[in-house]
Amino acid sequence: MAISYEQGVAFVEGFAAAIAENKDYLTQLDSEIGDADHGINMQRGMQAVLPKLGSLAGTDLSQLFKTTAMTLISTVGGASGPLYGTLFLQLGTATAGRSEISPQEWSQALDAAVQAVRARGRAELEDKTMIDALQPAADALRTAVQDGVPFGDALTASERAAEQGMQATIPLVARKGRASYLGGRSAGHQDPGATSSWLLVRAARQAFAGDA
Amino acid sequence: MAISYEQGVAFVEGFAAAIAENKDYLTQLDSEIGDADHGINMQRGMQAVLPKLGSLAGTDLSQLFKTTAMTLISTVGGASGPLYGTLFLQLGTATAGRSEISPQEWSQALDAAVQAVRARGRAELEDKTMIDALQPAADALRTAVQDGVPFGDALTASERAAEQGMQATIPLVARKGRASYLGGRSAGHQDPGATSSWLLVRAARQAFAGDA
Amino acid sequence: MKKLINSVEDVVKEELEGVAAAHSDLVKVHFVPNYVFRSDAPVSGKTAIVSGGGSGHEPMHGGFVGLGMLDAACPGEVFTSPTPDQILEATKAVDGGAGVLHLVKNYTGDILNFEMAADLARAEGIEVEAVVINDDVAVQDSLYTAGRRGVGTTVLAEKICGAAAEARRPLKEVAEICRRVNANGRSMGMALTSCTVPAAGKPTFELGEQEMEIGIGIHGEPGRERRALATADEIVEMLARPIVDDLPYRRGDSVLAFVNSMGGTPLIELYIVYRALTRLLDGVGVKIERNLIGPYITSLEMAGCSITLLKLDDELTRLWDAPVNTPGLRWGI
Amino acid sequence: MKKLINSVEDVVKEELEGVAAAHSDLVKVHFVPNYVFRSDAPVSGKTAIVSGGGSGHEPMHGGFVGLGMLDAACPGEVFTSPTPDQILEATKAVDGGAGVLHLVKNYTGDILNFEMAADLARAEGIEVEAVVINDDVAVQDSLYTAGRRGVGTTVLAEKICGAAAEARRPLKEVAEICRRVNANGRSMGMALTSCTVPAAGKPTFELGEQEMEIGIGIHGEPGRERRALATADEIVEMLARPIVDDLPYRRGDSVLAFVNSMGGTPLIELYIVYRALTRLLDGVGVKIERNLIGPYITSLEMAGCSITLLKLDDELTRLWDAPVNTPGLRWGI
Ligand SMILES: Nc1ncnc2c1ncn2[C@@H]1O[C@H](COP(=O)(O)OP(=O)(O)O)[C@@H](O)[C@H]1O
Ligand SMILES: Nc1ncnc2c1ncn2[C@@H]1O[C@H](COP(=O)(O)OP(=O)(O)O)[C@@H](O)[C@H]1O
Ligand SMILES: [Mg+2]
Ligand SMILES: [Mg+2]
Ligand SMILES: [Mg+2]
Ligand SMILES: [Mg+2]
Repeated sequence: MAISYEQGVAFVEGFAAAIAENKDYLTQLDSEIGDADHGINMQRGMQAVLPKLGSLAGTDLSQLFKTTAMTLISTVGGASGPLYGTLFLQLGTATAGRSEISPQEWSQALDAAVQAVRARGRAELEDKTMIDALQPAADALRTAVQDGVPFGDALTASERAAEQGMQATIPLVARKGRASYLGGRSAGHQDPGATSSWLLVRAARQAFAGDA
Repeated sequence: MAISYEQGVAFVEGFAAAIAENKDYLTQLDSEIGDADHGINMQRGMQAVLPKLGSLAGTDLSQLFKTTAMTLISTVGGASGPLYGTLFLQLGTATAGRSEISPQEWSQALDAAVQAVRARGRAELEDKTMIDALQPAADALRTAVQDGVPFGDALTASERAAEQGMQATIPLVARKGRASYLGGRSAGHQDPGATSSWLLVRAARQAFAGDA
Repeated sequence: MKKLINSVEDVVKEELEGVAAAHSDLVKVHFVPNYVFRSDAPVSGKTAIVSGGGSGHEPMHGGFVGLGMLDAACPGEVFTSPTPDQILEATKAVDGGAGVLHLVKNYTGDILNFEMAADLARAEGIEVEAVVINDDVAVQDSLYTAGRRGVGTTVLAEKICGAAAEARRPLKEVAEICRRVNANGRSMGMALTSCTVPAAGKPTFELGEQEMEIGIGIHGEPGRERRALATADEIVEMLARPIVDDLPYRRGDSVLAFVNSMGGTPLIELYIVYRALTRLLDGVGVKIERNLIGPYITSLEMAGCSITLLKLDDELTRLWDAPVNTPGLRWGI
Repeated sequence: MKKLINSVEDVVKEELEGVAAAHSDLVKVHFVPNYVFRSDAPVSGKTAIVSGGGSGHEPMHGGFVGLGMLDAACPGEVFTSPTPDQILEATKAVDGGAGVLHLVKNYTGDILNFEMAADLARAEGIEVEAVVINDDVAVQDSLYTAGRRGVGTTVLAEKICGAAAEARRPLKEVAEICRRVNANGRSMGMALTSCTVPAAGKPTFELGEQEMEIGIGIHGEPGRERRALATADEIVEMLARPIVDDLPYRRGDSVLAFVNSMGGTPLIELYIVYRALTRLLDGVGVKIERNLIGPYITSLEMAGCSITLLKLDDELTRLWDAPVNTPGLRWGI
């Protein structure tokens, strides 16, 4: 039981589909505590990624993730562009030359990717950012995989952790990103980036749990 | 039976009161086919006239009307400032040195004043301006006085003519003033200046018909 | 009504106090009667130029007082012509012995008040010439009406005549140049929103989310017609085509293209309008030699724009390029 | 949404096409990746200055490219930071061999994208210094947060550093001057209305007829707090007092006072705000040596204003006065 290149493509395509579906929702969340463009930004980026996937056929997971990263970096802008770009870039580095990886390797790649995003954005847990969804997701996946939980269930646990982390951003007062300018007024609103991160973790579950 | 200096003052004060009362109405009319300031302009002017009346005590009708004229000219601006200023200036000239005048003399003074306004503004009847209220008022007064109609009734006829002239501006397409820029769109709206002119003629009736 | 003001009565007075405080190096402000004048006025031997009109069009006119443009500007109440005594005092204050040009926009109120002031000034022995700007193609011209409004071309005339006067051209020639600018300039404007006269307290007219007014003036009044909201390219077609056809501007003509904000429309949109205008003019073979883009003749906070074209000749171009130093327009110095 | 645009996707592209058509004498525009650059770039031996950020703040930054100010500006989508490749290409295009200053406003997106671009440029052997502007006193500063936003002081820093670079000061010194400007500049802004991001199609927030937002940034986001509508004098007190107390500006200090429109507020109101500011500063004994009044760093069509104070010394004043020739700011030439 492993994650194939095709599943990697399904993951990226699934994330793009989820963003397209939730574009206005993400922008709405960003208009409450940001500048009303998160959905627009992510949509622009992922729509730029899709047409490139075809030409990647026959390459490996690393190429897939790196191409996704470079495309996001050069089309999204904003805070989310470099951050999601960094996340996929690290996934690419962690899967160098591999056309399929094991659940353990995916968990390690995700750990490294989340670490890279934290380093790039200098955000901690509870700063009310995408980290609040990504870190719990990576932690839950690691534990479950280590405990030998079936991969499908591990991915589900990871997704649930991301969702809970996303919901947990609602009461938080933002310390990073635009929302931090609002001070106390940022409390009571769900962080848009944490929401798109949950969509990413969910897309991974949907793509990888296939044969679980 | 004559028009005294006190009645002249009552006329000017009555016009000021009528403007104050109808300020928003006149501005509303001007907002439909002009630039929403006729009531504001006339109010500014007549409120500037009132405090000057006290110091005129002991002078004559000519001083009263000339002071009113100069004050309107120097405080109103817009189209109505010079036009009403010209009207009162001519009333002042026509009553030079007089502390009371006869109904005939008032009718002649009004004729001269309306003529002066027409000369200043180059407006004809049915151009949708104050002339459409002033000219019929002057004509009706002249005829009635010539026919020996009691002065009170003559003033009433003059006021009714002004009111009808004002109402008759509604269907007209403006050829002078701001409303002319609207072309056909100016039809269906009552002219603000014709409306303030009707108030002026009404104020004359109220002030002069006193002992009729 | 949401405005950064203290009281509706004090808007003009306090704005002028702000101007006086901000630009004491360039202009002085006289209060009661109100007028803005060059701090070095009167400039002896120079033709003086006095303009004016209602307030609410800033930077016009007060922002155009200074070297190479106006000698004085007479601001009336918001959208209300100034009074003769304001204009007379300003005329006397800036006359440098070479006479005074009254640069007047064609509105009954402006015409009548400037006429009265000119009569009074001449009675005091000052030579006064008046030139009336009437460039708005939205208004059908006719002998029997008040004629066309004076709009965007006024700004260009003030700059160009100011340069001519600065070059010590005599009053008659400056007036002649002003008539030439008026004869070669045409404008048309549109509104996406109305504006609120402070003393009135509410918008002069109401516009639906999907409506716009085409053929407006600069006093917040409704325009020639109400239309369904359209794209920038379509709007430029509605404004620029009648302008081009009116003079007409012909293949090979060189023009100054002036894209103006009515006050509430930001620069990012003006450049989209300018882009469309360049394409339309390319299509008819008219060359843009110079341009001016920004809020220069406004209707308070109204959203919308106007387009002005001025057919250039070498002299007009030279005068346009000449140095100017005013609060609202500056180059070459 | 009522805007003079053609399609929400093309706003930035078409605006840049308009800029390119309007100002070909001063700037060139490169498309994909998008950046505006001096038509005479690279100026060999001169420190180059590159700034950038989301679009929607016009004339900042593209309107400040030219002699004596920026060498290049990188416009992102509306309110969205530009991407590293835009910044990298612009940096390479204008480097005259003396290194490039990245003048960055403190927003996570701007910081991250400029950081990535700087890394890539350095990898290609270009010397890059980055200075971050964070002057917004509405945001409490702290080690644990993103810190203060970069707002009005950015415009002043671009002008002053541009003059220093034009005078051939080396990169390190230009960067040092930029830090000094940032250290001596403070701003705060307010909104009477929200604004509409074209791609979003509706106002970012809703404000009642009697409400205003105090302590906003420049991205149409709500501010520090919502308050009841107040007079211009009261609003200036709310904005300028925290600014004065923050640095603090002390009796005897000389400042540049910058009163900025958020885009939809017309000049007539800005002068009423400036008047109130002069009175407040008189009260604390701070002298206004220079001023800038108008829409220079905007949030699309938002109505509102911001106030920026910059404490001046002789060098900063000299650099401010030095000639500048850009589409958005021009004097001395
Ligand atoms: N320093 C940071 N670290 C991690 N995530 C961040 C950081 N700053 C912002 N974010 C995330 O980015 C999201 C906003 O993204 P987006 O709206 O696309 O960019 P911008 O804020 O530049 O408009 C926030 O909701 C937050 O989750
Ligand atoms: N040429 C004219 N002759 C006579 N009356 C005129 C003329 N032009 C305008 N008016 C009158 O002036 C009125 C408008 O006055 P007002 O609103 O105070 O001035 P403005 O039009 O300058 O704002 C019009 O309703 C009209 O009756
Ligand atoms: Mg955002
Ligand atoms: Mg009016
Ligand atoms: Mg008026
Ligand atoms: Mg953004």
